[in-house]
Amino acid sequence: MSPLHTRCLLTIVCEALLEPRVEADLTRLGAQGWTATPVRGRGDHGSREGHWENDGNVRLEVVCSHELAERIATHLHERYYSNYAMVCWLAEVKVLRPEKF
Amino acid sequence: MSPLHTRCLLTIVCEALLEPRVEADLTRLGAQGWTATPVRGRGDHGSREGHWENDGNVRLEVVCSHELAERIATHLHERYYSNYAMVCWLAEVKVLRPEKF
Amino acid sequence: MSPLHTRCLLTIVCEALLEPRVEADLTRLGAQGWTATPVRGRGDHGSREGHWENDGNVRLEVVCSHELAERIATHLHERYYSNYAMVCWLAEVKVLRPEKF
Amino acid sequence: MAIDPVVYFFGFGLIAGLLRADLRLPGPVYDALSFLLLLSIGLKGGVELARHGSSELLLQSVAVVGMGVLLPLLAFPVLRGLGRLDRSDAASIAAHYGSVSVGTFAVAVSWLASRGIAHEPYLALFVVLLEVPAIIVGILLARGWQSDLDWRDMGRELFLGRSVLLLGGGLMIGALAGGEALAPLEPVFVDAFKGVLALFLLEMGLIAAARLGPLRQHGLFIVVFAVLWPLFSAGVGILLGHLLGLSPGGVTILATLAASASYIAVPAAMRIALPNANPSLSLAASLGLTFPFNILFGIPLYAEFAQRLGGS
Amino acid sequence: MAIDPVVYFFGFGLIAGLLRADLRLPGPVYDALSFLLLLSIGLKGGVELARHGSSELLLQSVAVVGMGVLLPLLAFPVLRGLGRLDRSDAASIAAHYGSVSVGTFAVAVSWLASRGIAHEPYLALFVVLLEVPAIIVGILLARGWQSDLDWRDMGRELFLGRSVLLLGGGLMIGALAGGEALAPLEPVFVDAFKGVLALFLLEMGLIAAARLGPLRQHGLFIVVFAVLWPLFSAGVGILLGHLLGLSPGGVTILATLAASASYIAVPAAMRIALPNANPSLSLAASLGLTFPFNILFGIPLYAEFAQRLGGS
Amino acid sequence: MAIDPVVYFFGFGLIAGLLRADLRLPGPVYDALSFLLLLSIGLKGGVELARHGSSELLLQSVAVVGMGVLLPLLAFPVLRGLGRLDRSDAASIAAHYGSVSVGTFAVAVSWLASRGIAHEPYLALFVVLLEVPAIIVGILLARGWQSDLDWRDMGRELFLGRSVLLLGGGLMIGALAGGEALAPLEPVFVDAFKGVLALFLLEMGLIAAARLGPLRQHGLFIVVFAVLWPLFSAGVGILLGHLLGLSPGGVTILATLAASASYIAVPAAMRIALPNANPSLSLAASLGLTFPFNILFGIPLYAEFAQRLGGS
Ligand SMILES: Nc1ncnc2c1ncn2[C@@H]1O[C@H](COP(=O)(O)O)[C@@H](O)[C@H]1O
Ligand SMILES: Nc1ncnc2c1ncn2[C@@H]1O[C@H](COP(=O)(O)O)[C@@H](O)[C@H]1O
Ligand SMILES: Nc1ncnc2c1ncn2[C@@H]1O[C@H](COP(=O)(O)O)[C@@H](O)[C@H]1O
Ligand code: NA
Ligand code: NA
Ligand code: NA
Repeated sequence: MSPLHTRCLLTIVCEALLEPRVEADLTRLGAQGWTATPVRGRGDHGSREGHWENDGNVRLEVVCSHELAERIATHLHERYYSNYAMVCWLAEVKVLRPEKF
Repeated sequence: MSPLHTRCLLTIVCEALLEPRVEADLTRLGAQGWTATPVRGRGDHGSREGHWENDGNVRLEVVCSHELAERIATHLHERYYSNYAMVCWLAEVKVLRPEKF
Repeated sequence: MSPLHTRCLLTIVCEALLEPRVEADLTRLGAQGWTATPVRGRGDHGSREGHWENDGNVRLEVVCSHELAERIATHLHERYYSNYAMVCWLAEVKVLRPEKF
Repeated sequence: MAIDPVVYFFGFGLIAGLLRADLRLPGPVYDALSFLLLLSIGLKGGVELARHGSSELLLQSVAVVGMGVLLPLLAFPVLRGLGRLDRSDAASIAAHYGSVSVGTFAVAVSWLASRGIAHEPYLALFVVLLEVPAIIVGILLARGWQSDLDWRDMGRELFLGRSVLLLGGGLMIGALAGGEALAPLEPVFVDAFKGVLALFLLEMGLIAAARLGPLRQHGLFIVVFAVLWPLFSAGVGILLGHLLGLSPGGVTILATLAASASYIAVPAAMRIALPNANPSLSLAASLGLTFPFNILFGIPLYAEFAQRLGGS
Repeated sequence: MAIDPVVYFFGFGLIAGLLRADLRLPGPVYDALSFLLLLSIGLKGGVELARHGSSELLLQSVAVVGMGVLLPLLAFPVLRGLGRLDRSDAASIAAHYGSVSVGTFAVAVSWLASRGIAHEPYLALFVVLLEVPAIIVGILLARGWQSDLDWRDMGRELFLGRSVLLLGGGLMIGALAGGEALAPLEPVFVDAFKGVLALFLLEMGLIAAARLGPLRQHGLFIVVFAVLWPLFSAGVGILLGHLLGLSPGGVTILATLAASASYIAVPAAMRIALPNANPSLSLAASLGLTFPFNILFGIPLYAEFAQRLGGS
Repeated sequence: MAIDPVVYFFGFGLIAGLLRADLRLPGPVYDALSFLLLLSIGLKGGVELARHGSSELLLQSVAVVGMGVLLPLLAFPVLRGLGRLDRSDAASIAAHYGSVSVGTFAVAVSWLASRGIAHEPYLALFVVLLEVPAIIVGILLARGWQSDLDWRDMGRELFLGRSVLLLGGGLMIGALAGGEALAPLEPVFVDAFKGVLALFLLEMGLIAAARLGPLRQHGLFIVVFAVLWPLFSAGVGILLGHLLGLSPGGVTILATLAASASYIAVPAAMRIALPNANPSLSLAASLGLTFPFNILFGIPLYAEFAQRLGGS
């Protein structure tokens, strides 16, 4: 069995409209990959049901180092939290290929 | 770097039909937000491929206090597990804004 | 409150085309259930935007024992990693029904 | 005479499904097809309703609702007694068969049209009227009056459900606007109807194929029921249609409605109201067997009887 | 004369939405409908543009763009002064009302067609021309020239946005190919137009219903504004149309464009450029009130005035 | 003569894609369009097959399958020798170019129709026949007979794949039902065809644009191959069509099929059977270059040759 390495899974949920911007941020800050899912949701900015054009959310998952995850989270906090529907959370995960994440 | 606070991520996967009911339960029990994704799946109730009307699943994610997460999970267990396709799991996550979750 | 039991959540993200094959592997290796979500993503194999036929990803989540999760991950590593766009990660989760997972 | 080509599409879907081929249209497209079918049927019915509505129709409507109450009441003891099913399953299946299938209705209309057999054009109204009563009867059969069911919630579910609302809304718009004003909408709601029905049936074939598997687990009784009960209820429909003075085409439609079993509105309602009923049992019967049976064999048979009766 | 039946579809959607019924078409289907509407409008406009294009049209275009700049400049002080809205909200709403709603345009065209009132057939060009200027004015009103906004990025957003591109691309293809070559495409882009519009309006009714809730939180001013401002800007449109020598049908269209408020392109642009403006406020007004107002009452009213003016 | 307007839609999509504009239709809508195209082509071919089928057709079919085997066998050494590609990539590209593109076929049919050039109407059959042989040849070229490939699994993949099944099912339904019975389905499957094709090509333009990027990484050889090889294989198709006694229209179609490269069925099959072949290389060639080349320049060219040969 291959050894497992600890990394961080950063999950971001935000207005779908922001996806290109947040992804540009991810690239700029050094994330090597991510996974995106269209989602719906409810929060302080009300119900975002994705029923039409600008009304859905997207969920971005990034597996990376703890350090990078916190850097990204802090950046998102500063840049977007005050004006946009957005949440994020971090979790510890194990991966097989430490060099990849 | 902002300090991180520990919270619980409760993930529920159940028949899509139940979504309005489970969401009403979440609100009633005190969850302040959640994220919903249409999913497919397989489990003890067979394959739920989402190919037509009532045949899909939904995945609800709630970031909240451990205490609330367990309360919700127990409630779901009692109310739905015996009759419906449903699973849930809890995980530890870190967030930036403790007051929000 | 019901007692919680520790299990492992294995998350696999791979080319949608592989879904039937990976699911057959899951069944063969002993997973009793999983949840599948169509997703998009970016990684070493470039951007996979799901815009047409073979160009999307799928995200498979399996809650199971640590031991099984590692067995599956190792199998995927050996069988698919060299030729296909695929990542996976493991996380610790708590569940209510230990016998189910 | 030749088979209606939409039936070939169903057969194609069924075969592809049995071969486990992935021919599935994406969910949203299936949704759009059924949305369009329901609305089209409603609109057409509404236009005709405004044109031909009469006090006679009121009587017919009451009688048809009566049939929707009666049929599940008759099916329940059969399912309990002969089928030895438990209370919830028997009530749930009774509700499925007491209610109607819009897809089957559409095939019957198309079948009559391709043979040039006329029918009262406002019969879409009966589809709406037959959707709900059997569901209520089914719930009462299983849970009785005193149950703790939230009837207000259930009522919303029933009367604001997708198919009731789309059929009903279509009827209303059709009646309000009238055929002439709706003419520019015909390319989408009338001309495309049969093509949309063909695509819908292709999908239904695939879905029905997936329902045949579970059938094997449920034993012979349910197979026999899924084929014989429609014959019986079609008989009830034929008699009632005859008594109400419908044309042979109209009698055929009413018989088809009686014989058809719901596979959309009722399963959803039962899942909520009778959660311990087994949904795969009732769907295997209604969708895996009764639906194909009706569109392949039932409709021509009912038409034959309706015409003999009409001719006498 | 009778109400255009597409309006019934909107009403049906609105009522279903207020009853909280789940009649929603899946997102991808909604997208496809709006895609088809935009492209169809563009194609038709392009064919006519190639046929009737003239130097006069250039003048008209400049004047129409001028109106697109003027209207938000007039709305802004009203929103700031009378409405006591903060800078961003006022600028955002001004941009919404200075830009246009393609859905409203389509209803106006359909309304005129069903009454046999002719209009300059190339007016789809004005829809494209009016989309963007108000957005730029809105951003400048809120952030001024010196702002750190990334205008290159914003420009991409504006000119490569879905509606500008589909309308513009349609215009171009229509003009290049010409009506005759496009004839085999008409079943999808022309004949189906009104049916597609009906389905689109049904959805818009559902969406508008969901926007009426937030309205209550925003007080009376915005309600009054959402109804009175369109009357004023329609007046501006009628005058301009008259000055430009448009036919009564053309004047009606221009008035409708002036009166309509964007609910697709502008909200998206404002969300990025003025993130602290409240999106639910502007959408509640434009989609919850102005859109229904225009298609139910506005268009007939504007047509009435346009014809009186034309007749004098 | 004027360009077929569907080609403008492709061009529009291509330009929008190169400008990185987000004009994408949602995945499910794209799926529905391609579903409809395949089924429509099959249905039409099936009707004609039943009408004109003959023993001669059997011979033609065998010859066409032979061409499907021959072409990848010829392409492989070129790709290995001149292109210096590794075994898997060469075999995969050979399979792509030996198989066919349904979109290209549809454009050729539309092109002929708009010019009033007749062709044997049952040629859709050849599309089905040409899909699979090249894939099998490609796999054998890369892995040989003794490989551990699960051929049963692969067979399912190939013969129960979406395009083979939809074309084949359409052919069957068309042949069984006949043109007259299918008439009520024509608004969806015939009249809408060209509009659906236009929307499909718009999407293909966007997708092709995204494939042009990777092309730059792969060097000149593949660019030259993607343009010159179709000319060669079109020549083979023209000769074969002439030998088989097809009409000039029919020869054009066969040449187009020979020249076209698959970008749907083959990439999926190769991904499974030859996982170490680079999918972006073969797609960049077939979708980014050969597809545009064929619909913009190839088809008129092949038609020209076909007609000269036919006239002599
Ligand atoms: N407690 C939560 N748990 C999970 N997701 C949440 C939670 N709160 C908000 N979200 C998601 O984040 C989006 C934006 O949140 P908000 O900014 O609070 O409106 C919501 O639409 C949800 O999709
Ligand atoms: N072990 C598992 N891991 C992840 N998801 C599961 C698992 N078991 C079940 N599920 C999901 O939960 C749904 C209901 O499960 P069940 O009640 O076991 O049929 C399934 O359709 C899957 O989507
Ligand atoms: N660091 C990452 N975090 C989350 N998802 C990833 C990451 N890297 C890759 N992925 C996902 O895995 C897929 C395949 O990755 P790759 O093999 O690196 O191209 C991508 O398309 C993404 O959806
Ligand atoms: Na019935
Ligand atoms: Na305006
Ligand atoms: Na070829």
